[in-house]
Amino acid sequence: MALLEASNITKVFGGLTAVNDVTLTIDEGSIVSVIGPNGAGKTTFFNILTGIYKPDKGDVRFNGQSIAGLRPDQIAARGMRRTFQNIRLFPNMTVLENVLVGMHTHLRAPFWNILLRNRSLRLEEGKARDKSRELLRFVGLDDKRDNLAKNLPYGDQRRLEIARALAGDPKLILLDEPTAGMNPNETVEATHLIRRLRDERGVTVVLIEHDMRLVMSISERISVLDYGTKIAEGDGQVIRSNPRVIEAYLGKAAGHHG
Amino acid sequence: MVAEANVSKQNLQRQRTLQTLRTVFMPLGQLLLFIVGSAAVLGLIVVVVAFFLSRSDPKIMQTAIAILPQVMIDGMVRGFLFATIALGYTMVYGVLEFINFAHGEIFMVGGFVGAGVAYLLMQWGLLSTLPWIVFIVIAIVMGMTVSGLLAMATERVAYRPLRNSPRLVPLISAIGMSLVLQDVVRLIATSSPLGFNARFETPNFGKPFQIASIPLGERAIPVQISPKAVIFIVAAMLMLLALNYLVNATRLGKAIRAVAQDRATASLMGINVNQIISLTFLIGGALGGAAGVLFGMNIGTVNPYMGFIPGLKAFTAAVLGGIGNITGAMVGGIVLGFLEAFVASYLSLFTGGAFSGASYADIAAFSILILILIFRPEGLLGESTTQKV
Amino acid sequence: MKRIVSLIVLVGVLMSLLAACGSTPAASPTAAPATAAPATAEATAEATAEATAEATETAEATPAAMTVVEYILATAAGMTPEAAAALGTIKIASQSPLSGDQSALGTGIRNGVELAIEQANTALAGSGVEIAFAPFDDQAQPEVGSANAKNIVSDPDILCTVGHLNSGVALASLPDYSNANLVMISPANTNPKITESGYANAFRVVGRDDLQGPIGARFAQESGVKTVYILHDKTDYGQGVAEFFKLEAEKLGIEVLAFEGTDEKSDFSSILTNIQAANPDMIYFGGLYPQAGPLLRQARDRGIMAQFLGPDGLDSPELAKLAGDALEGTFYTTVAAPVSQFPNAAQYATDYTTKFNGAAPPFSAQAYDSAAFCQAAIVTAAVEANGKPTREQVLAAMKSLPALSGITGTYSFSEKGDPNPATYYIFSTNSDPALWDQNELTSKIESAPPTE
Amino acid sequence: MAKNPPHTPETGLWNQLNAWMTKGPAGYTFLSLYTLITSALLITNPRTSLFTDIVFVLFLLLILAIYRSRLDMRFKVGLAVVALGFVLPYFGTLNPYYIDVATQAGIFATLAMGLNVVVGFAGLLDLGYVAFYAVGAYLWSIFSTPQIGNMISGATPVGEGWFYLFIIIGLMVGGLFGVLLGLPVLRLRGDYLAIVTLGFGEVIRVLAVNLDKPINITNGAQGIKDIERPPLFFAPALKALGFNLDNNQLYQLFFYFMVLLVVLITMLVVGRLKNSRIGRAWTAIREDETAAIAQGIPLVRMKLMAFAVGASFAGAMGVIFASKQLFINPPTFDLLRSISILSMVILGGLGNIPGVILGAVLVTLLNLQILPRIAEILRTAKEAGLPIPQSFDPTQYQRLLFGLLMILMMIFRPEGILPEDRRRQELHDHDDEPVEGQA
Repeated sequence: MALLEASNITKVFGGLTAVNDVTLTIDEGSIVSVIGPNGAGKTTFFNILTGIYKPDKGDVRFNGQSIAGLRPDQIAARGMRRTFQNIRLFPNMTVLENVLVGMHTHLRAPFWNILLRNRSLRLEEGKARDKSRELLRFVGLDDKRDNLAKNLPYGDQRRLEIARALAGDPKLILLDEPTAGMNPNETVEATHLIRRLRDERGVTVVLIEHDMRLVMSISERISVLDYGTKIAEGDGQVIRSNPRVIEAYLGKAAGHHG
Repeated sequence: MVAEANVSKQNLQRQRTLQTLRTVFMPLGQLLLFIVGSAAVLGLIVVVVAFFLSRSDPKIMQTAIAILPQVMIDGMVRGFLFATIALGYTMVYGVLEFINFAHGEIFMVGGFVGAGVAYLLMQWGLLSTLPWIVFIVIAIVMGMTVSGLLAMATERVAYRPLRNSPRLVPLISAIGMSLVLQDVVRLIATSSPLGFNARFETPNFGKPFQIASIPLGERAIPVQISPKAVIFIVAAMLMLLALNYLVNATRLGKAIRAVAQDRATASLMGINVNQIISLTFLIGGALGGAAGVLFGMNIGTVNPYMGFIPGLKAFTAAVLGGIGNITGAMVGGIVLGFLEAFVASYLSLFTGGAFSGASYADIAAFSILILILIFRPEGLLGESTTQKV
Repeated sequence: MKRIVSLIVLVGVLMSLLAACGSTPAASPTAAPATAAPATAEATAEATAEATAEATETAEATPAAMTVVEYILATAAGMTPEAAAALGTIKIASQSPLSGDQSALGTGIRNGVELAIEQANTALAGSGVEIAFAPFDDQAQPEVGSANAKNIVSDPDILCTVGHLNSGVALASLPDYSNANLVMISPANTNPKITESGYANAFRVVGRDDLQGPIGARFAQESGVKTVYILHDKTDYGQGVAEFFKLEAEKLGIEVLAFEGTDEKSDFSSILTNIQAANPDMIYFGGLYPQAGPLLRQARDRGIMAQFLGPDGLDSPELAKLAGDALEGTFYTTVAAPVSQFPNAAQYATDYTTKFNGAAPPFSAQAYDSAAFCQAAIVTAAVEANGKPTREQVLAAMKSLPALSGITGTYSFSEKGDPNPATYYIFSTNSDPALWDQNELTSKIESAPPTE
Repeated sequence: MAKNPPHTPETGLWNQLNAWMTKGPAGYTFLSLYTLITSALLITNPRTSLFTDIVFVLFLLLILAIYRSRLDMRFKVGLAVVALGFVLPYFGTLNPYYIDVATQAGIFATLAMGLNVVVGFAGLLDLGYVAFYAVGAYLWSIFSTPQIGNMISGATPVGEGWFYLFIIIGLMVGGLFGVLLGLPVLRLRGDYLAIVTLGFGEVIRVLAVNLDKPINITNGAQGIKDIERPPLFFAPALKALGFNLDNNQLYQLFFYFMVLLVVLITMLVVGRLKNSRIGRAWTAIREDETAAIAQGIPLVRMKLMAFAVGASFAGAMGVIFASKQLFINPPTFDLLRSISILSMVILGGLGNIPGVILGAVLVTLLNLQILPRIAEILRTAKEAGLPIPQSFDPTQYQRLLFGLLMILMMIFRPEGILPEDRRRQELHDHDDEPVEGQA
């Protein structure tokens, strides 16, 4: 069943068409990768899905409903969460607080309850804390929960971002280059973690990634963007042998060396 | 071959000169456009409102039209005041993204230096014998030097140690600096012959230029501009030109722009960031000092607290025009000046005296600011920046 | 022995009082009894205000009453050595803005008080009476003033306060002084509310807006003014006096072309454009000299030649310094008498300049007088108490002081604490700061403060 | 570019001493003795003097010492109640000055906490905060005095008993104005926001000056006097207990306790908000708007809420302030006041509630007590022959000192006296304490 259907998405900045008529369908419970050379429009595409940009054309349906006109916070509240290419944690909040912020949409305590700090609030806060701890254990950060986020090592920051995204009980999680800047060991751990996201928590995962080994090893489907256009789609086997994909990648590489 | 190369070199040079001229003079054109535009728009509004009101009292229309040219001149002069101070704000903001709250005081110091120079010249009996242009040049150069160095010194002492702190920290330091400067100048002024309220002596510039004379009833209302105001406007335009040249056509300007874009990268490119920031303060302070001298000369008095309100207004003007943008600062100042002059002159006329125009000029200025920023959050000439995610 | 001395002093004081009374009638016939015009104010009963206008040069006789300093010396001479020894520390406080943009005026007040105390201490050197000075900065902020007032009140050595510059600050501080029965004598607050709010401890040695404004209006009418443009500085002082001027001017049939307020301090071009269009015979400016100076200069530069009238906030040589030749045709109303009648004022101006560098701003001489009246009351109370007096005793002494002449005029206090009767003078200015105290007296109006 | 050196951890003699004095039996003894001695000195020296000034400051520092100490909560609360609930008010009956300073410090502490919600928590720079204070103050002033009759002809002032209701109304109207300001400015970034809020503050002040015409709403520059005070319901009880106090003393006590109560409530409310989903959302917005919105935090609603909550405290405090002062006029609500509240927040420690309170108390003390006293000492020294130029009277240059202090503080302790991060770090060092320690 399709969890997310992006159909004929187009986004133009000034004269530049960043995303051109891209259609993408993501089935519930799958792991999908979006790949492409730098500047291919992948992050812009993510930004459209999460509501940060409004598409000039096309529609996004999430969980059967159109979300194209919604604000980012409304989309996040419906169960689509993301991480950022350049990590965007809340640097001066603790690790635990970062996860609690991710839980914002699930906390319903009315203003007066907060002021009175009554039983129902304490109950809710307690539950939120327990759940945050559980998520931190899931990503392996529970022992660092009282550190400030900015003091975490790089790899931990990536994992914290994932934990924060998970805090909103998302159906779909968009990971923007989750292993960028990681060493091979960390990348292996991250691959493992992404797989566990789906296997243990049933979250559908879409990721933008440059590390082909990782992409090939965990993705069930791969879409390739180049110059804002989707040039190929399919499983690893199909993509590896697609001539246009090879051209897009090698052409670019050749351009670099020349 | 050689000749050909020479020709193309000459061509290139000519092209470059043209380019430079364009970048330097285009803002002046933009500025004139805004002056004419604001005057026209506001004038039109006045005429339309007066037309509707004149049904009940025909005198309103007469008076409104009769004072209109003078109001426009008032607005322009006032606008140039805000504009010249705003230049310094915008320079510093452009480079450091920091509101230099003490800039109003730098402006005030310039005014005091000018008054001091004039006082000394008068004591020596030179004030009436020197050609006026020499007097103005001496006063402005002195004012620029002292204010520029002072601004540089304040940066060194109060802002540089805080450069990597959260944004609010240098702001508070600047507010502290503003209090300190006010009182230090007061201390110096009250111990000197100038006194708290110092008179700004000037050579006799003569009567105001009579531009026209508009009949109102049996009388004629003169349209005039004082020679001092003309000097003010000319000097302000020269300042804009010079600043534009400096920022857009010199190596120093390129370095300043580079530091403004990205301090870390600029320093990697071999630019001495500290030095450039110091120079930025020097230039901004010197502009403020020149504005102070011109303002003091125009008004006739200076006092240690005169910088605060014009400083605020100038900052408003800088924001209105798009802070960080040099022409924007000028344009913002002009628009603000026109607005205040129009409200001050017309509000009580149009409301039959119920609302005193001069009292509501501030409110009008700030309301327009809020309105403009709602529809153009980046200011009149500011570039809209899409946040990179 | 003690009794004999005090008896002698008492006799001496009475004699001089008699002499003073004797000389007053001698001087008054020379003043032309003039049109009695009722002073108007919201709270003023028409009949109570008897005004005498059109003083002539001949009115300048020597001041009738004993001077404050003479009084202080005479009274202090009656103090027993034991009483003098028992005085301990006695302080007079001053409260005025010493920082911020009103500090020029506030400092003038402070300096005036300091000079008065210093000179009195020198004069009293042998008598064992020495008074200390405690200046406070009210920052022109009501709540700072009231906090300072509590500070002052909690220091039992302070027996009298001179203050404030802003009537808003005074009104905020008066409850605190009043709770402690501490005398507050104001050198600058012309706002009627100061003495109309029922505080028994409030005094002033300046006129009232509800008299000063109307007297200005009457002067305007007499000088043939048909139309007036009223400007004020949007402060309680400037707007207050301007409003009273307006009420009276309208009553007298002068056309008020506009009533505008501005807190603009330097560039008056927009207002001047309107004035030029309105073409008034007179501009009335309710405000102070730092604004009036540039306003005048810019107006004259533009060729606006209307008469210019303002309240006592213009009474400073600084105005002449700032405005220079533009002062032509400028008048101000004040209760400070001309120097020809009170020569000590000239001495004061010199002393001030010597000690503090710069001319005395408005209300500074009044501050000097306020402090002198404080001293007079304190010394009187000390003689009565035969030792350190209480604040209540100082208050009582202040109320019972005879008419004494300071450097700005002869004052006794009405039931409410207003100077009684106040003489209002209208001066025309001259443009040389050094000759400010020779400003020409144009008109003189006696006016008793409202009593109901 | 050198980074500011990180603050050295607790080493050195002073810190060891500090640690020893705030823990264990030594701590109990020390704090008890401290309270006892300063209280005794205050009560036996009620006259305003340099000595009493110093003791008073030391006495107030006690509260800080109590807060910083690591002793039994019951002991800490008990000591604070004794000091603020009994000693200080009793001292206030002996000397009206110090308790007024304490009351004003409390007023500013509330304002600073309110502004801290906007600037410290949500990261929205507000330079016009005093406007909300003005709204509250004018609200009660207009409705409790005959001024209401000038505004609406025939209307009569509400009775004194309405005071308490008006605190609530002030709270709500303040909040409403906060939303009104917030709505148009939400799209603006940092410095644009600063200038617009500054403009808003000025507009409110200028309106207060000018709205005596055409309808007299605020009485303009003349201000409003004889503002009503609430009935002294507790006077008979005090009398029965044998305290013979006049009305002024009673009112001073009343406002002291009233302000203290509001400070406590504000602390509680702000502290609870801070550690709730709302506070976390504000902090998230401050740290990174884009990331915050990606967590489902509604930016507009949360920013508006920050403006409203911050403004409501100022509105409520305005009502109390007007009633305490009896007289208000527009200069009280000028830009400098906004700036000085902001400086309290930043000097104390942006975002940290105890820090902000400390900042407010310190700046108020400096302004009303310490700087005047220093100036007086300098003046006395000058009279005694210290070489200070004739034209320099230290009483006139308190602001200069304040400005210098601001600059020096920012250079040497830019994060404020009690910064937020340090506290976190501290908590981390002592993991046995709960994370959400009631701040």
